[in-house]
Amino acid sequence: MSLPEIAFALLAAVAVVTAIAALLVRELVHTILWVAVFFVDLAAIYFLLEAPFLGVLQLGVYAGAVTILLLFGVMVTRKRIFSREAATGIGPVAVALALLTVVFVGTGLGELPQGEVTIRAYDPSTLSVNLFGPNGAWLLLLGLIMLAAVSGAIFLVREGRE
Amino acid sequence: MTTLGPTGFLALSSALLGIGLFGILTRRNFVLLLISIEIATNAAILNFVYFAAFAPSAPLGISGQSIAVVLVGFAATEVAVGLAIVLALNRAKGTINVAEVTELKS
Amino acid sequence: MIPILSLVLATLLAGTAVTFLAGSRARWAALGTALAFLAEVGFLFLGYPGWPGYNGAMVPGFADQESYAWIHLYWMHVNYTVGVDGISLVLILLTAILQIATVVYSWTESKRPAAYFGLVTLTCLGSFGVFVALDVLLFFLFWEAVLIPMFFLIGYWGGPRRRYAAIKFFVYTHVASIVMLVGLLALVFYSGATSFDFASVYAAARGLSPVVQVFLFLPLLFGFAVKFPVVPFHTWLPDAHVEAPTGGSVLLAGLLLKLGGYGLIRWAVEVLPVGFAHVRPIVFVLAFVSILWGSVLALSQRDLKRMVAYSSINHMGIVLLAIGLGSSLGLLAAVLLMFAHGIVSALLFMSAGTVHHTFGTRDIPSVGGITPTTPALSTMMMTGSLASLGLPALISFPAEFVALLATWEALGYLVLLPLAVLVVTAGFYLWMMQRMLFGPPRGIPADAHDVPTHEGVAMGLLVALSVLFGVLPGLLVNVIANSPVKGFPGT
Amino acid sequence: MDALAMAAPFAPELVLLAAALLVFLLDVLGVRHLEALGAIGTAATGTSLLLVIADLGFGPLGALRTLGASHLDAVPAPGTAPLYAFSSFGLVFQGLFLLAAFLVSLASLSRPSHERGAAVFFGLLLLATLGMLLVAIASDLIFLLLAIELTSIASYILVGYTRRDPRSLEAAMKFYIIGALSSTLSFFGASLLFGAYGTTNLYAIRASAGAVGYPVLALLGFGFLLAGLAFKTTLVPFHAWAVDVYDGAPSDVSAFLAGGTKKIGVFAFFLVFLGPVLYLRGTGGANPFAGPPFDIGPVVQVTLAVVAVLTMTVGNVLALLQREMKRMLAYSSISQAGYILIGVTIGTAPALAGATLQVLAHVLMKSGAFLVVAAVAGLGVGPLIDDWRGLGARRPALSVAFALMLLSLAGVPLTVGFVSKFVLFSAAVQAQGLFVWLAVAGLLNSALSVFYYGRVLKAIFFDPATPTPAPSGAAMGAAGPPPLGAGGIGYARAAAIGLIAVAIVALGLYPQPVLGAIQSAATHFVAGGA
Amino acid sequence: MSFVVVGLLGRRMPRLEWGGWVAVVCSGAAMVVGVLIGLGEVLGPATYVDRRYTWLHLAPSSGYPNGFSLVVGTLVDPLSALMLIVVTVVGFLVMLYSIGYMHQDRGLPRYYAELSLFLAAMNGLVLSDNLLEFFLFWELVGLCSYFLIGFYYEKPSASSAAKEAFLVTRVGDVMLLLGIFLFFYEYAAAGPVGSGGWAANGFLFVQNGLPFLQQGPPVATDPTILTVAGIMILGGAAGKSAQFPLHVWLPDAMEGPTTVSALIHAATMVAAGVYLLAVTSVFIGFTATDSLVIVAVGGFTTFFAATMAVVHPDIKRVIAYSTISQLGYMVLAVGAGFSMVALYHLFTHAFFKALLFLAAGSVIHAVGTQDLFKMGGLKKAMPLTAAAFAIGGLALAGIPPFAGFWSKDDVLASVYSTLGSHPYYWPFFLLAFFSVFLTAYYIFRVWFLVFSGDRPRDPTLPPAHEGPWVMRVPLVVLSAFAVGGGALVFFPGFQRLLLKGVGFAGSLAAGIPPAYTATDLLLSGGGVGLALGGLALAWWLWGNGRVAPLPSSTATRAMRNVLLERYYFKAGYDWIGGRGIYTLARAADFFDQFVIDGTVHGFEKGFAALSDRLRRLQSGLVSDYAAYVVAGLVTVFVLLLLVAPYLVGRFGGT
Repeated sequence: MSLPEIAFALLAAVAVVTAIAALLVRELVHTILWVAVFFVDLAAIYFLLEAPFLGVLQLGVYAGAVTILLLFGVMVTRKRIFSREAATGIGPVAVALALLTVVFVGTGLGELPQGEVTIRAYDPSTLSVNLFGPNGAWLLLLGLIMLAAVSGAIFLVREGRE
Repeated sequence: MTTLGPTGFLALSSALLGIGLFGILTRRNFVLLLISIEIATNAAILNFVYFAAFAPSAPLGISGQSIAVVLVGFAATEVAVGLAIVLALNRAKGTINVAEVTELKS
Repeated sequence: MIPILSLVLATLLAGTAVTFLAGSRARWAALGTALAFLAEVGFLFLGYPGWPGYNGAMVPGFADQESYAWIHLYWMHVNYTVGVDGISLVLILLTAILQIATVVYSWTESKRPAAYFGLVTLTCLGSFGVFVALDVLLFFLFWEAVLIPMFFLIGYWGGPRRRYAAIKFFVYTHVASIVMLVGLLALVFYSGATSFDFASVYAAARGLSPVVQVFLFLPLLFGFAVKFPVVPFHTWLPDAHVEAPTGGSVLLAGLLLKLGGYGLIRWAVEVLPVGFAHVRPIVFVLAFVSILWGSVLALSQRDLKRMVAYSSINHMGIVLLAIGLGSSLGLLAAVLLMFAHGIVSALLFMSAGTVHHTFGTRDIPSVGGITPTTPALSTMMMTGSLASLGLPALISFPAEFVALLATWEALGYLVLLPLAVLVVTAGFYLWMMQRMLFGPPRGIPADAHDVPTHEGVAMGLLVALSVLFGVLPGLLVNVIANSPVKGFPGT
Repeated sequence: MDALAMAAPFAPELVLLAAALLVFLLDVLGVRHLEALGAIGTAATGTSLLLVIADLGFGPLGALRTLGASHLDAVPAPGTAPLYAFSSFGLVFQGLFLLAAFLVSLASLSRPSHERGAAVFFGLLLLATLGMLLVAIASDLIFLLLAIELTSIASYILVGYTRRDPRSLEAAMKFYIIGALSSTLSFFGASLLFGAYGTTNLYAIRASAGAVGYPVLALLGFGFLLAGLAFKTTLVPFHAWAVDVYDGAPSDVSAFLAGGTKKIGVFAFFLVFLGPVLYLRGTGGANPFAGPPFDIGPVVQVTLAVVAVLTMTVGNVLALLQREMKRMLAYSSISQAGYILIGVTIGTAPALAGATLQVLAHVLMKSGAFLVVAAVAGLGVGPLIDDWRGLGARRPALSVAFALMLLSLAGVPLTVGFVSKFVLFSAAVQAQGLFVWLAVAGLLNSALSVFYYGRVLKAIFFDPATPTPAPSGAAMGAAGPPPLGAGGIGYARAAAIGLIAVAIVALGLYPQPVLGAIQSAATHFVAGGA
Repeated sequence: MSFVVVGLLGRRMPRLEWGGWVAVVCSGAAMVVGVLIGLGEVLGPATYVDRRYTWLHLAPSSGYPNGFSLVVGTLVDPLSALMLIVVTVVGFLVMLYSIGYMHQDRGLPRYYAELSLFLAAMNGLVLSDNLLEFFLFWELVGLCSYFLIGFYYEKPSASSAAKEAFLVTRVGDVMLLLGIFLFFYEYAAAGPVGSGGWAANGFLFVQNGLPFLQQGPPVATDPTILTVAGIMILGGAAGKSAQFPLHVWLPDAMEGPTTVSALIHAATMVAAGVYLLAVTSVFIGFTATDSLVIVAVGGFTTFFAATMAVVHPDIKRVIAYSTISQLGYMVLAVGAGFSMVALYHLFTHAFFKALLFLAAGSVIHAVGTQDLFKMGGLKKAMPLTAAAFAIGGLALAGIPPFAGFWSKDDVLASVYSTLGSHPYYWPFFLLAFFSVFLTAYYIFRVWFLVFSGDRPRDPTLPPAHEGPWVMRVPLVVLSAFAVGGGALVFFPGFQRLLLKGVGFAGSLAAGIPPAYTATDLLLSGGGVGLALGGLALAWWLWGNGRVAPLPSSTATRAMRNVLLERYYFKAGYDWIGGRGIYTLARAADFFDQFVIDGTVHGFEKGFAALSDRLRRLQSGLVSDYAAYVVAGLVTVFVLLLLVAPYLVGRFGGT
């Protein structure tokens, strides 16, 4: 087992564990913490995959902004922060469904070429050329989405003062 | 040059997807639902990044990373909108437990 | 050439619109429309071979045909194609007669008269359309177009259980239409017809294998059988008839049932002769069951309208039987019988309506001996009943006679069944007459008086017609017989 | 000049964007009259609609044409495929989207003028419409999904737009959660497809469909996409949100959702699944479960067919007993989606044309119906179907219009709903083989649907009015703003409803012009021209 | 010419009292014309005047290379001339009689209208030149009968009897219709005319200017069908002529005015059945089986009806049973192959039976009751009526030289002559022969009950008196016929009428005129003796106004009840018609409503239940919705990866 593989295995394990932990811990504030760890862990995986720009972005956007947003949401609705997660009625079914999905996706893996695959390394400049060049429309669209989201979100949140 | 087998990788991404789905199905707290969705979304992003390696050519592969970048932004935006809804809902109904927001049914 | 058929359609369309908007004068608008319609039908008749006074050569195929492109796509050509032959012409005449009769009968309708007369006119428009349409889609459109006004007529002006009846009627017939539509579409596409026109479908269907023909014929048969209605798809009919207002019942029994017969002849039997030939046993079984079932059930009814309704099932069973024979004699009988039944059942339903509002009930056992109080009504009722049970010199006789004759010719001793049922039919009519018309007066309100003038006029018209065509069936027969019988083996 | 020439084909989109920005700008500047902002929205959607029709090559509007005829249906050179392409089929759909937006925005001019947030309403409406237009020109999976997300996010907010109404917010919440889940699934599917094909360009995928290296991966990707897009299209069992959302959202927004945004899912289905349906033949691949190699195309078709039949049936069955008007309409909307899916399943030009016409019909019928519901709610009538009793006598014109819409939904002839079903099902029959059963299933379902439409008609026209008639516009006028014109409905809304009613009948009688355009577009689309 | 008759009678809208005179005048005119026609046939050579109009026509097509047409027309031949005389003469007399008899009734215009219509239809029937037209008028005649039986429609028994009459004859009609179909389909196609089959030929009695009967008996192609056809035609005749087992309606038909009974239910309409048999016997030549069946029906009915007449207390019903019985004689004769004899009896019977009815009517008119046991001693008050009744009775009983003797004797003699070759006829011959005794007994029982004695048994009866002249004249005229009608047979012209009428040349003409060999004389003597015996018994039992001559022992009482209840036939039919079929119909109705409609409702309920079940899934909890999405996703995978590949692999693509 090569070093990247060992690293990946570790990181993957951490990702899985943190993700599960985030969903299962009883207190929401702890959840946010676990999520933050999860995001950081993913960023590490991106670095491992030779996508440094993405890694940075993940750190900034997810581990930073999103986590803070979530924390903010938790704080504002704080009446419920420390409440126990309501008991779930469909737990076994949910597990079964999730597992089935995983199994089906897993079958797709059987087709992929097994063994080592070389990860292509792209430096951020290539990425930016692509991002603003031929695929610029994606970013344009993202901008529009943000416009809609921001204006809508502000409208929804502003309501309280009326 | 890093080399990495697809098996473990896709196992990770599908596991994350499964965890996300599981969360969406079982959690009642809106914020937890948001988190679950983010976990699943991250699985997709991971896939894009990884499959860049499988693309027939490098120029095609790079778009995988581009997509990942865009998706990260999109996911953040989505979370923002979700939180706006959480806040409004909390104000209107005094709860963010989706199990208590079941006025519309049958 | 005058596009006479389009002109008729336009007349009816305009008439419908004017009637809807005419407010309290709607009945005049409706009557005007009906009369104009009748005049145009007369014109059509004069131009058609077979009618006395026609001096042109007999034209095979359809007369007064018109065709305009309507929906032309790469893969389907739907046209507005109309035309008549003897079969449709006779039924169009029936439409015109019943329209006038219905309008006159309902002259004093006071509940939203504009809508009522508008819907009546619309129903007749639809029927006319069905009879002239020579395009699959056009046919289907008109077919369905009849449904909606009838739905409203039953549902708004009908009796106590009208809503249930209206929905039942609509759902039943709509389901049937849908199955029929599948059949028609399959007919077009499986035969590879170049357009939806009758001529094209007809020509293309020649090339279909017997198996395909059978499979195409069955949905069509089902679609038309519900309209007929054939037992066991008939249960919508008694409810619809009983709950419908009199005008609605008249149109329902007089016209709508004929659509089924006409459709079967035109779009199933003529187009798919081989399939028809294979399916004939089924047709016979259905027909026999209907004949028997209709009359036996009529026997057990207490409600006058319900009784007439079941007798309609019986009569339409004979029509189906006659069609099923697959001979030109049978076809003639079927068309004649449809015309006869249209007139007679209309008369009977009008009688039932008058009985209902004169005596406040249609329950046969609770009213009796009405003849001294209402001689005109009971005379006309009697005429209707006698005509319906196939008395000579009245309109049904020649039709039933030819039908039975053709049945014997084709089926031999099986004719015994419809023959025996004739006795049952006579039985329930006589039973009804004995109870209601004769005997000591029973359940007659003090203020009962004879038929109102307008109703009398309408019914009298039908009585006169049933005598006229009973004595001179040749008037119609020649028209029917001159329509080329398409699709029978050997033609 | 060059930039202008580059931008010209996007004129419809740009008009919308400019209008949206203008609306937000005016809002910031303090101009918050609903009428003013609504007029901008209406004008923008209207203009855009005209531009799209002009681009389709409609003669009289030739002068407005901004998209060169040569760009239309041009096949992009391999490898240089941009993220968007102008197909006439897409333009047709753009027209449909804009029609829905125009109608809703026109009717919304009659919303209560004291209402807050007109800017957000019209601005987001315009942005959502913009997203829809972009969907119709997408040629790239990610572009497509992002455009869908633009519409989705705008509509999440629109659903929750009456912020004080808990029902509205509940609807927004459910919409959001299921929407986000679905988008995640879509993106996951896209990632698998990216893995399987190495590209996200749909035309490239279509072209290389016959040479896919990992068919199971591809199938998984299509499966995820099916689930994700089915959310938008409200296919069973991905439909459950729709009922609650249409119910809880303001009726105008429901009209927009049912009549408008839902249709982007349809287009996305065409775009994504036509490839597999049409071209993934004989590509085979080891099936890890079932043994022998199989054709992907038929497999996808079978799956789509099952989903289509399921959708029709479940939608109809659920609508049967529904007592609330909006929920009934929602279920009927679901079943209509099933019909439309038949078109995709068959994948021939006639089927596509039929489905497209069905979309058009549904735009008219469903948005019309919800607009009427909004109007009737404005008259003080409750949400239950029983509350509508006797409306036929009180508001004959409105009732007749509504009846027309319902009859059209039921596929009764002389309405556009019939023509569309006719074309669609005749395409199914034409395709022969097992597809005939799809037509049979569809037709039987439309028969089933007659039950509940008939029930509504019965309530409106036959049943006597409820004993305590709800307060009419005049009574409300005392408390709120002065009663609206056109008998408490509002002129704009009345105009929109009238327009729809007329269109339903007109297209029912003579669909040739529209159908002609649709058929050539569909033919081009199936032929594979971009 | 004869259309004039029909036309004259067709114009029938008399009003009020003198409307009756209009009808009388019309029928008088018709009688004149009819008798003239008849005389023309009697005096001159037999002619066949046929006029035809196409009623319904199909042009030649592949199915019918010669086309297909139904025609209406009139045919005057000896047979119809004979009937024409009967119908118009009796018709006129009854009309005239009605003026007096019916004068106090409401609804006179209706009466005369219906009676005139009946006469018109009857003439039409007689003059028909084809079976279709025959059938048409046959039904019309039945309709008029229906109306006239139900003339007193307020009386439930009258309307019920009318319905019964219509229904029972309808059974016969249906059989007749089938008989017509059978006969022409199987037979005329291969018949002597054979120019393209029956479809082209229609139902004509006449082809190429000549009646079938002039063209010799044709060859049957399928004896089975011919047999069935014969039995079917017998069924029609049995219905109309009230033969067993379709006899039940005729006694009940006496609910109508007596005049109607006289005209329709004695003289004319009921005879139409015999006429039909006579006509058809000519051109289908009944097979041996047919003949046996006809003989059996006729012979049995003769006896059967006579027994019922023996005990009945209602004057009209007794005569009605007698009619049935006499019609039985005619049917018997036809069956034995002697149509002309049957017609002969028909001819005489028409007059004396009409006479009996009119005389009875006169009595009823006078005393206002039909119950024999209330009457008595009317001889003095109504001498003319008593005489007329006696003449009628004598004629009926077959006492020479009254009309009935000749014809009845002829019937018996001719049947007897066949016994050698057809031994199976023996029992029926004996029944018929013994019926002579019964006939004489029951009719004179009536006479003695009504006329003998000194006073009515029921003192409350009003004093009797003779009717006005319009009632007396017909009695006299008919008495004359009843006395002398039988002797007409010795006129060659009348003979020819009978012989030509049924189309047989001399060799087959046994019995016309009656040939009196030794055997025949013995037979006649025996008959007369039986009749006299019956007469004597009647006198012995009832001759002096006794009320109950016989002790009501259990045996006779039981038998009497059986007879009064008409062997329970009526009850049986009522049970079948009323209870049996009605119960069946109710059961069918139940099936219709709950099974057929129930199935439909079951679908509805099923869908509703499904809807309800599915609706519960819409829980309002968003997690559930998400679960559906994921479940859907999994389902899609199952479909895509498992089910669909299997299906596609199994069925080979779409």
